[in-house]
Amino acid sequence: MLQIKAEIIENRELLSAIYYRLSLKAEKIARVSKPGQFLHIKVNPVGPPVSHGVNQEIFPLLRRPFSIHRVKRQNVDILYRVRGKGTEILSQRKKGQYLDVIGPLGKGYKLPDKGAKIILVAGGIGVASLYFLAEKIAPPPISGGFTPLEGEDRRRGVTHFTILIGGKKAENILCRDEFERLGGEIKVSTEDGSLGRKGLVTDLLSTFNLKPSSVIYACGPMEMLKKIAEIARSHRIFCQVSLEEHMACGVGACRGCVIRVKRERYKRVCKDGPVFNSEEIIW
Amino acid sequence: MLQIKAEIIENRELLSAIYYRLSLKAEKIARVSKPGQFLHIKVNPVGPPVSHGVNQEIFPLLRRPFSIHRVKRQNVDILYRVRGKGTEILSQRKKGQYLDVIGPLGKGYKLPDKGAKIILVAGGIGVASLYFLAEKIAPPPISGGFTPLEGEDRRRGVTHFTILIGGKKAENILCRDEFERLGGEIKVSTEDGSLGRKGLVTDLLSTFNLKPSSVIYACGPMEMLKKIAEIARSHRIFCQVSLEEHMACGVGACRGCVIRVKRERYKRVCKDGPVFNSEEIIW
Amino acid sequence: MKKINLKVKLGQRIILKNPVVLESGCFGYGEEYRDLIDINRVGAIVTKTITLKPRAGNLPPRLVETAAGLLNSIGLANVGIELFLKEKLPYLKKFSTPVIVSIAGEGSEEYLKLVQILNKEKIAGIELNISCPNIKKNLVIAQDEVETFNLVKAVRKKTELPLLVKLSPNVTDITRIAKSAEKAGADILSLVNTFSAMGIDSETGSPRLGGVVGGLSGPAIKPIALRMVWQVRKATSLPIIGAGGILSCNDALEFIIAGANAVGLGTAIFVNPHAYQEIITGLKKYLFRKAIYDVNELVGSLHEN
Amino acid sequence: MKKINLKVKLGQRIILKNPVVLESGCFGYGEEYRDLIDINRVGAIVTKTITLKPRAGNLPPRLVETAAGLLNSIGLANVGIELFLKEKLPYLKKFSTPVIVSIAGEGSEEYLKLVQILNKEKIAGIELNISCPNIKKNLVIAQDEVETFNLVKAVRKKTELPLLVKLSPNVTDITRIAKSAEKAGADILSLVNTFSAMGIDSETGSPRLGGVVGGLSGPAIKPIALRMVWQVRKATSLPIIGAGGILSCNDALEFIIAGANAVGLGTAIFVNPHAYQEIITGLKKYLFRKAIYDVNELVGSLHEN
Ligand SMILES: Cc1cc2nc3c(=O)[nH]c(=O)nc-3n(C[C@H](O)[C@H](O)[C@H](O)COP(=O)(O)OP(=O)(O)OC[C@H]3O[C@@H](n4cnc5c(N)ncnc54)[C@H](O)[C@@H]3O)c2cc1C
Ligand SMILES: Cc1cc2nc3c(=O)[nH]c(=O)nc-3n(C[C@H](O)[C@H](O)[C@H](O)COP(=O)(O)OP(=O)(O)OC[C@H]3O[C@@H](n4cnc5c(N)ncnc54)[C@H](O)[C@@H]3O)c2cc1C
Ligand SMILES: Cc1cc2nc3c(=O)[nH]c(=O)nc-3n(C[C@H](O)[C@H](O)[C@H](O)COP(=O)(O)O)c2cc1C
Ligand SMILES: Cc1cc2nc3c(=O)[nH]c(=O)nc-3n(C[C@H](O)[C@H](O)[C@H](O)COP(=O)(O)O)c2cc1C
Ligand code: FES
Ligand code: FES
Repeated sequence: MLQIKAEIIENRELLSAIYYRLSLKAEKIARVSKPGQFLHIKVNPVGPPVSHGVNQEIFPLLRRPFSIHRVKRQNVDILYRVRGKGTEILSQRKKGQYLDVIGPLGKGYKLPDKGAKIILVAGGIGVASLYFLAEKIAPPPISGGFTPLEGEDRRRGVTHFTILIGGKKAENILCRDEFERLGGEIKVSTEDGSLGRKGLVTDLLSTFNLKPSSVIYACGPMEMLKKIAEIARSHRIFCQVSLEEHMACGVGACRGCVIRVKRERYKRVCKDGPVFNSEEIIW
Repeated sequence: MLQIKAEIIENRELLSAIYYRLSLKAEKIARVSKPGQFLHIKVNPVGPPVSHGVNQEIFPLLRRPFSIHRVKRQNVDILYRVRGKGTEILSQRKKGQYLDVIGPLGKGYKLPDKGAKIILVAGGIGVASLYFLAEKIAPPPISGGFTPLEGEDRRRGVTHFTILIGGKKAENILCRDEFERLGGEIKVSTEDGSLGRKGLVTDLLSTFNLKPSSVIYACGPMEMLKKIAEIARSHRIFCQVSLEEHMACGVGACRGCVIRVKRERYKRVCKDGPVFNSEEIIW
Repeated sequence: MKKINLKVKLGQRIILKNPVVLESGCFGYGEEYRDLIDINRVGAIVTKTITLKPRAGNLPPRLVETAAGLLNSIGLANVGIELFLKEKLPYLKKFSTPVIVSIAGEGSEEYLKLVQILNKEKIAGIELNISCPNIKKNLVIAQDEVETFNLVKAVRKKTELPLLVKLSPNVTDITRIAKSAEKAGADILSLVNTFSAMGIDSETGSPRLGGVVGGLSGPAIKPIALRMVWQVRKATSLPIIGAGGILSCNDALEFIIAGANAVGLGTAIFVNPHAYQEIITGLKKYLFRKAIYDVNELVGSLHEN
Repeated sequence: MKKINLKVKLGQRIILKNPVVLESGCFGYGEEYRDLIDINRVGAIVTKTITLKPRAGNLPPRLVETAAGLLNSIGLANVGIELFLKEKLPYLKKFSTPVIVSIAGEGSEEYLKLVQILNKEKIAGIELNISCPNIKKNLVIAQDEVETFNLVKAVRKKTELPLLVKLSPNVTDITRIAKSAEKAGADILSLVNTFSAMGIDSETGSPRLGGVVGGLSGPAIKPIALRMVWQVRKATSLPIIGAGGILSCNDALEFIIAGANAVGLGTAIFVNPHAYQEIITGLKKYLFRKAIYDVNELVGSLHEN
């Protein structure tokens, strides 16, 4: 975990104009990042406070959490959706500017055992963290600084995975090409049927022949995760979900980002998560 | 007085990088503006409020006042210096964006009688409003939508004026060419001597042969204005000064922007000014 | 399309076309905003607080912008009741919108004199700005239950005009002051006034305000004001004009849901004189979308578990 | 170049290398910020408030960002004194920086038990978080002079450790509470805690916080907190740790000039864990530029006319 001023290498609008991919030069963070971990970013421009007692850091006041989407040598990427003011301001930051970043934070995904049948399920922007996971599971063919899973063969497709991507419309389906390049099997569903199967991604999952040897990794909206947790439960499948909560510290200090869990009552998304075993959660 | 969303025609950095000239398309305001009046500008981007209860208007919260610098057909220009956060944000606004503007506000300069010996004294950004005044006094040769002073000959130089411009360094001296085009006599002083006479602009003024038929119009920092008021007083010269105070409403409603005056005790800079007879003020 | 009702009754006799009120001190005497705000479209207006004698107000500087807030120390600068009635009120009476006159006095005698003068006027109501000190006891009236009760009671006896009481947020428990005002006969509660606050210029080591301490308003205080409105809603049954940092329709909705029958705009007028219209339009859209149709149904509708 | 003194004494026995204190609840148990904050460089730290029994805390959501503010409803989630002493305190004692342990109880018996347990520990001091209700009288201690006096007095009798009292801003007159604490034997005053506040989601009509009402912190409250520090400075002679919305060195300077002997960072830690270092460096530069050389000379130096 570090706090650094990271240079923006790229902040590129994706096809659908509400999604952006931001590349940060952050070598020390890149070296230790794991899939499922996140960055805590101050989206305001870095600069000296102004006179007059009002500091430019005040709006928005808090940092914003974003999953690590990709790590490539010294660069760390995030993939984000413009949602409110913070992400809007972030989308206006330009190449060459600096952002104050803390990371990597949180506990990531537990990597699958050998031979597991891996199913990734992404809702919308949920692809962000799952792509980094997929890279670890099935490293891309050209060795480009990606660290392959320990003891794993570098050849493409050695570890097979399926990814289900769901969204409202075709333009909400991100990263298909990227997952394809990793050799994954890709299934898409959209609510309006404009791409792939019409319906929810959880319906798509239900059509699957799920076995106890399967493992599910899911990231997306709460209702989706809840549904997936039910499916996993009924099939006795090990399932990990990445959750979101509003955060202040991001490092486990403030106890603000808790979710309800079965044993300890509350767990912190930032420190104990954001990835949880779906069984722990009180949905 | 109107509240409009005005399109930015240009927001150009001037030589010295801390000064900008902003042109707004604001026909209705342009039509009724008088020298010495000002605009009250919301520098934040115009847009819908975001979800989550936090509105993007909040930083900076208040409008910022700027003298009308120039009016050309449907355009109204301001000339501004980046001072704090508000002006910094303003400097980042781009052509084609819109700004929420109220104007024209305040009472402007009282125009001189015929035959008066007119002396304008500007400190730094103080040239902004004096240029508009000079245009009225000595309209530019090419008739370009400028309204000449009533009953005034359109030929250049019919009404003679002298302008003294002072600043810290050469790069703080603005608009020399513009004043020259109006046929004014220009004298410059800088504190470091990098342009014109070394010293304060008030020293420059003291070297003048001031007669009771002279009139002085001054805009600049408070200490400069105070000194000029003293000079004017000792020579029994009619002198108008444009003052600044922090503003909230800008229209005379809140009583927040007052300065101390001799009779009524306080006057509002926004409504009773910003231009005052230097004799009224308690300096 | 079903018609949306924005009409709101505050007590028996004040009827607003819509729940948007322009707050005291931020709308001057109305005239200043002649070109920017159509008074006929506003729910009600409250005048700048008027005193018996004209007041020049506090030493400048009187305004400081803070983080999402405005700090002011105007010092009740106003023309005094005499000039107000002669020169300012006639303008405001031209409109179809209720005009509430805010008053303040140093000690209850001054309040009573002001009330007696206003009794002869055709106005919609009187708002007691009780954030002034009781000169005898050197204690701000709105910060003390007994003082509040005594003043409101005394005024109540002298007027049949609808009586509003404007509460100060600088208190331990605003519901106690609210209940005192209610018991003493107030018709409507108005809250909140500004928070006592200050700023320092670290370069000069001096206060930023001529008056040293001033009042904080604007978005910064919204969450606190909202909590107070919610508490007062539960503690009394009087109509409430809720204010404190409302800029947008969303802010207004929060106050209404918390329990405000109407919402007051102060600082918002400076930020965006057109805000009232945006809020009115926004309320209509919201009510239509939610199929509520009557804004009064929203008042105090907070879901608490 | 003359040396700048940033060393500050709070009472007889707490000596800080510099006046920057990390506030209760925002620095957890210290460990969480292990990689980001060098505790050895900070003036002092105050732990998350500890209670007798572990507390799970309030229902989520617990955090809402407001205009220049943070609204929280953590609900004193903590591991309880037993685990705290076993697992958390040992880490903090490794540093050369004074560790102040914040405690809260439901009723004075719990406070006294906690104090008796802490008496055996090598800590720099105990901070009484008195913003909890007195369960018997259902009244927040810090909102009542007598309650404050009684609690502080009772605790004072039981401990020789330096005693800090953390004041709540949700009061009519903070100087009265401050004076009560002083009379009862407090060594140091810490102010302010968060402002009681709330937020509503107008879409769902529900409170934004699981706990409905929470505490507002951050830049939004700075002007009010500053006013309170200034008032308390004039009302008592105790050392003050001033907090409320401090993000930058400039903010810290305002509090020091108003009368704070040390400044507390709460929300700032979340916004920028490195803020403490920027403030320390900034203070040095300022003092050098102003040729003051000793930060203690700046305390309460506000020029009032
Ligand atoms: C561990 C973690 C990883 C995340 N990874 C990504 C990612 O890779 N890409 C991405 O686009 N987004 C991600 N998010 C969500 C992202 O943090 C929010 O979209 C962002 O904070 C919104 O900020 P804003 O200022 O634009 O929106 P705001 O104006 O703050 O709010 C806009 C809307 O978003 C909601 N919201 C705000 N913050 C959160 C939050 N933390 N969780 C849930 N809802 C929120 C608000 O309630 C509101 O409805 C992640 C969140 C967490 C907790
Ligand atoms: C009638 C009028 C006309 C003006 N015309 C011009 C103009 O033509 N060009 C121009 O560049 N500036 C002009 N100004 C000044 C301009 O309004 C301020 O520079 C601007 O508001 C600063 O905003 P900011 O957010 O950048 O600075 P802030 O961060 O608010 O403050 C930066 C510094 O500027 C000071 N300051 C802020 N506002 C004012 C103010 N209104 N008066 C004096 N000092 C202030 C602050 O105290 C601080 O020291 C005018 C001011 C007035 C009242
Ligand atoms: C510049 C200014 C002047 C004010 N003057 C008065 C006043 O004369 N009487 C009064 O009752 N309230 C006065 N107020 C308080 C407002 O009416 C309102 O209660 C307060 O500002 C909170 O609302 P806001 O956040 O929407 O501004 C004033 C507020 C401001 C900002
Ligand atoms: C998330 C959070 C948790 C807090 N927890 C505590 C606490 O346990 N005990 C306490 O005395 N104060 C607590 N506080 C209050 C802070 O210590 C501080 O007094 C307050 O936030 C004002 O300072 P700030 O504006 O710098 O945050 C908490 C504040 C926040 C934001
Ligand atoms: S955000 Fe502070 S504990 Fe998670
Ligand atoms: S700014 Fe309101 S009266 Fe001048």
